[in-house]
Order: sequence, then C-alpha cells, then structure tokens
Amino acid sequence: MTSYENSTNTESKCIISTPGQRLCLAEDKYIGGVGTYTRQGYIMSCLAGIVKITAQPDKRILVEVRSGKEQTVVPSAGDIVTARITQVNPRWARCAILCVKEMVLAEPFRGQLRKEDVRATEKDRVEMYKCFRPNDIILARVLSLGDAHSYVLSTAENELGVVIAYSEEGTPMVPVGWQEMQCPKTYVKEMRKVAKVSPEIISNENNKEAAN
Amino acid sequence: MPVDSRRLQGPESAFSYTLLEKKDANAEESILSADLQKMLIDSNHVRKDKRKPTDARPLFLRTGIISQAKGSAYIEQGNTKLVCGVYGPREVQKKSDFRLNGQLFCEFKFAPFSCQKRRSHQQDNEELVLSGLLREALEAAVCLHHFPKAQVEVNIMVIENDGSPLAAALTCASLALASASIPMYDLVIGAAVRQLPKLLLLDPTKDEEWQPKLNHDENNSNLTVGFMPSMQQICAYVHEGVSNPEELEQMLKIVTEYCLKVQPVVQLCLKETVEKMLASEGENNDAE
Amino acid sequence: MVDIRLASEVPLFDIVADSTEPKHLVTPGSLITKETGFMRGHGTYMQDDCLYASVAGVVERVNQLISVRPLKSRYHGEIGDVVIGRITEVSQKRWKLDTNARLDSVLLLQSVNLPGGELRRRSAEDELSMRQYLKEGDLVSAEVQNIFNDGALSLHTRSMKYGKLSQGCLVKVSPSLIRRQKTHFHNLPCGASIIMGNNGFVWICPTLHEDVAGGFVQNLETVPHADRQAISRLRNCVTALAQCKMMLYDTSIMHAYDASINAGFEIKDLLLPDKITEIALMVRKQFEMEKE
Amino acid sequence: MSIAPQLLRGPSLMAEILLSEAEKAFIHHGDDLRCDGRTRLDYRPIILETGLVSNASGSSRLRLANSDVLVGVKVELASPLSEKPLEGRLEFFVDCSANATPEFEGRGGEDLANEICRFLQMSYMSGDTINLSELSVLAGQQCWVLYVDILILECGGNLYDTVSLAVKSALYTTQIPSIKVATMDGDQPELELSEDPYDTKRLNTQNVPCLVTLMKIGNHYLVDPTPEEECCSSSGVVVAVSGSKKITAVRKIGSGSLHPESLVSMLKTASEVGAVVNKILMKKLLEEETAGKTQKVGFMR
Repeated sequence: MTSYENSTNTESKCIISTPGQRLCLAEDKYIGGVGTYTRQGYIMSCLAGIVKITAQPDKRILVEVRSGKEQTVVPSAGDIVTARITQVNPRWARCAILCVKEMVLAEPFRGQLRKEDVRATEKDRVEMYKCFRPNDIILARVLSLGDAHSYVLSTAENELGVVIAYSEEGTPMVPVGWQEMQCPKTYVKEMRKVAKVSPEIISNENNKEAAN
Repeated sequence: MPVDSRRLQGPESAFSYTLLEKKDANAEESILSADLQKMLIDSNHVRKDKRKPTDARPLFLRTGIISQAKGSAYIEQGNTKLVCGVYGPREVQKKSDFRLNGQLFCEFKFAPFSCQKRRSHQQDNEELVLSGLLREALEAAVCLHHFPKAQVEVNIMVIENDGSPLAAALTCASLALASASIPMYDLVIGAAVRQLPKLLLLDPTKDEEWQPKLNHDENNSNLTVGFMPSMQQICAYVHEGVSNPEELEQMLKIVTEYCLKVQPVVQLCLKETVEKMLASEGENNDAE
Repeated sequence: MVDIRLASEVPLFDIVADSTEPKHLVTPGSLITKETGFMRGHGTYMQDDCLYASVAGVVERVNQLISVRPLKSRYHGEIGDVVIGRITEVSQKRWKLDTNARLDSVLLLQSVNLPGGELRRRSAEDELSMRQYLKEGDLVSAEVQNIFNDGALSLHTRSMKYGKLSQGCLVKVSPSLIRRQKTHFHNLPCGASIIMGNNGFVWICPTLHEDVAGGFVQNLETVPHADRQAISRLRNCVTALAQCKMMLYDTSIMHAYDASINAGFEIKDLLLPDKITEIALMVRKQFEMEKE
Repeated sequence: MSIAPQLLRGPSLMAEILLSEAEKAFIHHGDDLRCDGRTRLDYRPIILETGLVSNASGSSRLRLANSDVLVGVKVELASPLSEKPLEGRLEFFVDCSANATPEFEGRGGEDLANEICRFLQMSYMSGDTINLSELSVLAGQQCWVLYVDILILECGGNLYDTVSLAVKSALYTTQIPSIKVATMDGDQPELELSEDPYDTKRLNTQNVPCLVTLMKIGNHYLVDPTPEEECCSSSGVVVAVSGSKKITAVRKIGSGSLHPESLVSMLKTASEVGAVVNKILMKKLLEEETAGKTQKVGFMR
C-alpha cells in the first residue's frame, strides 16, 4: 500500500475512505474487493467506510471497503435468500424475499419459484400444493434476475426448501422427513418440501425471527 | 392543474405583498450592467455580505439528520438550507419502468415558505426540471449496476432558498448517498457562479443570482455545475443568461477550483460519520 | 454543414415510381366478385354470397383463391422466408423478436444451434444462460420455420448462414419493397455484404465470410474506413430507393450504388431530396436500357 | 467492476430504442464518417415551410429527417406579470402527441415536453434574444402574449434543435396587429385596433436563439444525432446560440459526465455551428418571404 490521499487518521489503526478515493495501484499484488472499483490503473473506493486489508492464501492482498452500516444489498444470481411464500398455484409459487444471505432487506423483493425448480429429482411429479403453502418461510437460491416482475428462485437442493411452516391450527411444525412436517399439538402431518437444515442455520434463523 | 382539495388554497388573486414595496422598479428593469455591478459590489470589491467576489459562503454539513432513512444529510450554505433523504434500493413497482440496471428516483421540492414568493405544495415545472437535472447528475456518479432491477430514492427538501439551491442539493445528495453506503464512483460537489460583465461572483445569493432582465448591454449569466473531483468529470451543467464560450471557460475554471476546495470538507464529514457509526457499534457490542 | 430548403423546393418522390396504375385496386367494402365458387383469402370477406374487400390494396387471384394484398402492411410471414429480427425479450426457453410482424416472433431455444455442435444435449443451464447467447437488442438473421395458429412466426437459425449479426447498419423499409429471390444473402462487389430480410429489415455489414457466420460471437474490432464508406453509401442508396418506392434487390441496389459514384455524389449527398430522386431516375433508366 | 461508467448506461433522453453491442461499437468507431455518410458536424437535410396555419398569427413546419414539428403562434392581449409591468411575454407549450411515437401515449411524453419547454423558456429569457418590451401595449396594464404551441408530429431524434428552428421560423412570420391607445376623457384608456388587417408589425427575430445539441460518442462529439446515435451516447449538451453567436443557455443532458476540457470545446463548437445554422435559417426565411405567395405545399405529401 503506497498512497493514501487525505487519510488523516492513520494513527487510529483503521483507515476510512470516501467514494472516489484512490486506495492503491491495481497491480497483480492487490485485488479490489467489495466496495471498490478499478479506474485508470488504480483501485478506488466506492463507499464511505473502513479500508480492510487481508492477505489472501495466494499471497495477494485483498483490498475492501466496508461501510459501518449494513451493505447495500439486492438479490443477485447464486445468492441464498430467505423468503415468505405469498401465493401458490399449480405452476409456480410467488414469494417475498426477506433476507439475502445474512442481511435483512428493508423492503421485500418479489420472487417466483417455478414448479420445475422445486426439487432436483422427479421434477415431473412435483405438486406445488404439496410443497408450499402461503406464509411458509423458505430458503432458496436465486437462479437469475428473471423479468420485470420477479427474481427466479430454486429450492432444488437438499438444504433448500421450507424451514418454518405453521399448521392449520397455527403452531410451528417440526419436520418429520424430507416431504412432511408435523404439528406438535394436533399431530396432523402436512406435506412440504422440507429443507434439511444444519443446526447452525437454525440458530441463525431463530435470531432473524427474533429480530423481525 | 389538479387541485388538492385537502389543502387550503389561497385565493387565486392573492399575491405577495413584497410586490407593493416601493422600489425603483422602473429603474431596475432597464439598468445598465455597470450600475447593476455597483448595486451588488462596492468600490473595494466587497459584496453585500462582506465576501470577496471569489469567496464562497460558509459551508455546514451534517449527516444522519433523518433517522428513518437509509442515509440523509443536511447542508447549510449561508442562508440556503436543505435536507436530503435517501431510501432504498427498493423494488421498482411499475413494470413499464423496468430496466436491468439500477435506477435513481429524485424529487426536488421547495418548501412552500422557502422562497420569497409562496410555493405550491405540488411540484411545479421548475421543481420537475431540477429533479431531472439532479437525477442526471447523480446517475453519472452512482454505480447503478450494483443494484439491478431496483431503485434508490433521493428526496431533496429546500427549507430556505438564498441562491444556488441546485449546487447545494448536489453536494447534499452525494453526501446522503455516501452515508447510505450506496456505492458511488465519486462524490459530487455542486457549485454556482454569477457572471457580471467584468466580474465573477462565486456562490451567489438570491439577490446576486441572475434574473432575466431587460436590455442588459453586456453579458450576464448564471452557471451551476456538478463536479466529480477525483474523476475530473462534470455531471451537471446548467447555464442561463448571455455569455461567450471564452467566458464560460473562465467560469467553469473558477467553479471547479472551488469544488476541489470543498471536496476535503465533504470527505471529512463522511469520515466523522463513519467514525461515529463505529463508536456506536462498539458501544452496542460492549453492552452485549 | 447545414442544408435548409423550403418545402416548395423539394421534389416529389413519387414522380420516379412506375406510373402504370395497378390493375385491380380496391378499397374496404368494394365488391370484388358476385360469382360463387371462389375461395375467400386474406383481406376479403363474404356477405350475401358476394366477395368484398376488407383492406385497401390490389386483388390477387391464385386459381380459385382470391385475396387482397394490402398497400401497406406489417410483415406477413411465410415459411422459408429469410428475416432479420431484434431480440426484445428473453423468456423461458424462448426469445421474443421484433420482426415487423403483427405479433412478436419467437425463437425457441431448441431452434438454435448452441455452440458445441448438433448433438449437444440442452440442459437446464442453457435455459438460464440464454442471455449469454442472445440478449435484448441483439440482431439475428433467421428463417421462418413455422407459423403458429395466432399468426406469430416461429423462427430457426439452424444453419451456418443464420445467427447473430455483428457490426453493421440496419435499414427498415416496407416489406413489400423486398423482391423475393433465390438468395437473400449477397456479397456485393463494392466490398460489403447485404442481407435482405423478407420482413423489410435490410442488414448491411462488412463482407461476410462463410466460415465465421452462424455463431454467437460478435466481432467488435474497428471496421476499416473503406468498408465503412461502402456500407454508408449502400445504406443511403437503400433508403433512397425505398423513399422512391423502388423494388429492392441486389441488382437495383448495385445500380444505385454505381450511379451514385458515376454521378460523383458524396455519400452524404444521398440524403438530399433532389439527389434521391436523381439516383432513382438513373436506376430506372438503367433498367429500361437493359430491357431493350 | 472495472467497466467504464459510460458503458453501463442507456439513454434517458427520449423514446428508447434497442441496439446490439456490435451496432453500438460500429457507431462508436465511426471515424468522422457516420452511418449515413455525414461528418460529425453535418446536419441532416432540413425542410421548412411557414404560414401553413391560417388561424395562427405565425406558423411553421419543419422536418429534420424523421422529426417533424409544427409550430403555431397565437397573439393575445393580457395583463402583464406584476413583476414585469413593462414587458409582454412568450409562453411555450410542447405537445408530444401520441401520434409521434406510441411511447408518448398518455403521460409518456410529458417529461420530455416539459424539459424542452423549460429549456426554450430559459434560452429566450435573456434580454439579448428578443426584446420583450416591444410587446408592451400599455405599461402595467396591457401587453401582448405570444402563445407558442409546438406540436411534435413525428419524433426521429434531435428534438431540441428541430423544435428551436421551427419556433424561430414561426416567430419570424408572426404578425402582431397594430394597436393604438386612445385616451378617453383622460382617465380610462381604450385600445383601438387598426382597421387595416395588413397593418401589422413583426418581431425582430435576428437574435432569437437556435438550439444546438452535441452528443458525445467515444472521444468525439457530433451534431444532429440520429436516434441510434442518441442511444449510443451517455451525455451531451444542448446549447442555445443567439444570432450574435452568444450562448444564452446551456444544459448537460444524459446521465453520463464530461471532462471540463471537452465540455469547453463542445461549447465553442456549438457556438460556431449555431451561428451558421442561424445565418442559413434567416437566409431561407427571407428567401421564402421575398418569393411572395407561392403554392403552399402543406401536409399533402
């Protein structure tokens, strides 16, 4: 790291950059990460935040800018998102995307889950009503940006699908297999495309629920 | 013009009493520029508010003025005061507005009491045009591809207008966007300059701003520029009045020089914002 | 630099067009025939056993089928036509294209040759990466494969000569001005290629080489100045002929091109109304001479 | 991350059209030879006719390639604005009718119309362009208001320039009736219209500005952009240039940005081009006037 412009508080360990500020030369040694862009051979900051420098395993140096606030996020292809089902019909389910990765969105984005993207195997035998009900909370992966209406989502992975669902009676159900969930009060079983959730994700989800 | 029935409308024939003020109205309409210059500046080249021609008014910036918004900023440039709030990125609702790139939505509004003449609650023509100028300027600075299919809203409310509102709005909006951590290629600094036949006045007040008047014998104009200091690019440029290209070049130079002086001020304000945020985060962590 | 002329100085373009009146012109509602035994074609309707026209145009008869060809219409596709279309939408398993037809035309994912040869299996990934092959705004040359019940055209590009178009210049003319020919792809001697889409979209580009066409790659290198000149001149010749309602095909375009060079016109001169009529007249004269 | 900001933006100026990357590249690489053979500073041919609308005090129709604009000026008496008792005024109204392009349907063209309108107003405001005190009839009480209605018949790019040329032509032909102020009994002044319908005066339009749009494409800029060229460009300037080569208003358009140096050079070029356009337009208007009553071509073609 050679040049900092106007970086007055070098003594206080962290360096704060502002948009348009030159961070360093865009050489082989440095990689521009989140919050940066490259222009005229320099890595520049595009956020107001703290400059974070981390050495990569391959000995290159990753330069990032992290703003104190939550990052500006919108869903992008490949992201895992948390969504609430809003509408189900035989061909697709509509949902409202609530979180992208770990970050809670201030406002939901619309998503669509097509029948053929519900699971990876036996795609033809999927019945939407036996997979999702309105108000279910699902984990899904963003396949593409889709069209003007919505993002295209997929649950065709073991770890993806319904994580929180309420029985008809209104209690949160417990998964009893990858296609069924059961109400702990009435013992009624309902069909769902259940996500195989590893323990740490569950705790995460609970936190999120609490936050909401 | 649709009338909002929920608001109290004044009678149509009402007009500002200031028009009745006894002034040399007739004289002012057709004064020569030499006289005009004398009105605005005394023999020692000092302006009415004790500034030199190339001095700007004191600048005051603050972020986080609106707690609900993603980012916000307040600017005070002399008596020109305005607030900017940034929301989003949120989903674009109308299908017809769909674009793969991110979009900006800007609203520029004068408070009804912000000018000498009362402003209407509805956006008037001038405000619409100012909104458009603001959007076009900020679009050049914001990394729109970071939020495809979504839009960021930028709202400007002018609380008090004492000249150069667009220039102040540009600086304020870029500060608000940066404090909302919306990725930007560069900050935008706004600045205005008034051209008198033989003199340039930086950062004009309302009285110093160019007004369309009759029979000026020489060139007279007003220029507002939005400048991205690190990229050395102009993202807004509005000129009204009569000038030669050479004069415009001179005006542009003065304005960009001023913008370069403002840049560190805005940067400092942003740094303080980030520091404050870090401090409060630290406290939260300690509490836990 | 600037050419302003008064409306009274501008010649009428239609003085050039063939002045022989077409034989059987009808307007909507005019009686075509009272005789029975004819089949009702496009642009006609039957009432009280009489056949009436429903559009303004020329009556055409093929055996027992009577139809009216409208004077001005959008592209009315036929199977096997060569068309040029612009992608307007990427949706599931298909692209939608603007081909100047009444409805958006469709290019199915299965009707294109994806890189990797004929035998390549189409996977779900292909469906998601459709935008990588063709995205909104891209131009393709294609052939009409099928016409759906609602009249929308289904296209295919399963031949090396069809596919994504690279650098060049698109001119839109009325489809009726394009003469049907054996081939609609021409490498012209002036150093440029032209694709005359039956739908009235004419594509002018640097000379196409057989081996490169048909892919999804766009060549973004700078086109040499000489090629550019040829393309610009051709473009202006095509618009000039189209403005004078002259039929467009390789010979007429080359005649116009040669005439404009022989007359010593600069390329931009061909935008001027008087030069346009002059060129059109010269082309007509050329044809008349060839006839004799 | 390293994409230049300019390449990421579409146009925001007017009716959007789609172009492929290759077509854009083709336009970008044009080396002072544009797709239609023009050099960077060439206009497309312009066709002009004035005096087509008999009920208007002045009118003109101007066609620049596919952009077609009809302007009618109506002269009316009104009381002057309280801020400016000694002046008449010009009121512009642009109508982007749905006939021009389907995208203007409903409120679609409103923003564009507003922008053009406001910019015209801006460029006509300074005292250098038109002498508004000529329009005063009776100080503080009566003045002429020129309603300039601009109808966009067809939209084929470069609307600013087309509209401004048409407006200037219409104002050139505008006839303002002679009016006399007869004082009755010393207190109530009365207006008396001249009985001779040919007793009219005309405005001095020598200095009325023409708008010159310069769009930046790559490292160069060009005048009179086609819709395709507008689509390739992210920024440009509209410059109002008066007959005396002075600049009376400037606005940056588009969502891109410009380097100060190129901006200055654009302003200089615009003022040169504007002066030439102004001169040729005035020459043609004079020519049409002196030719006297020729057959009007009108809309039948």
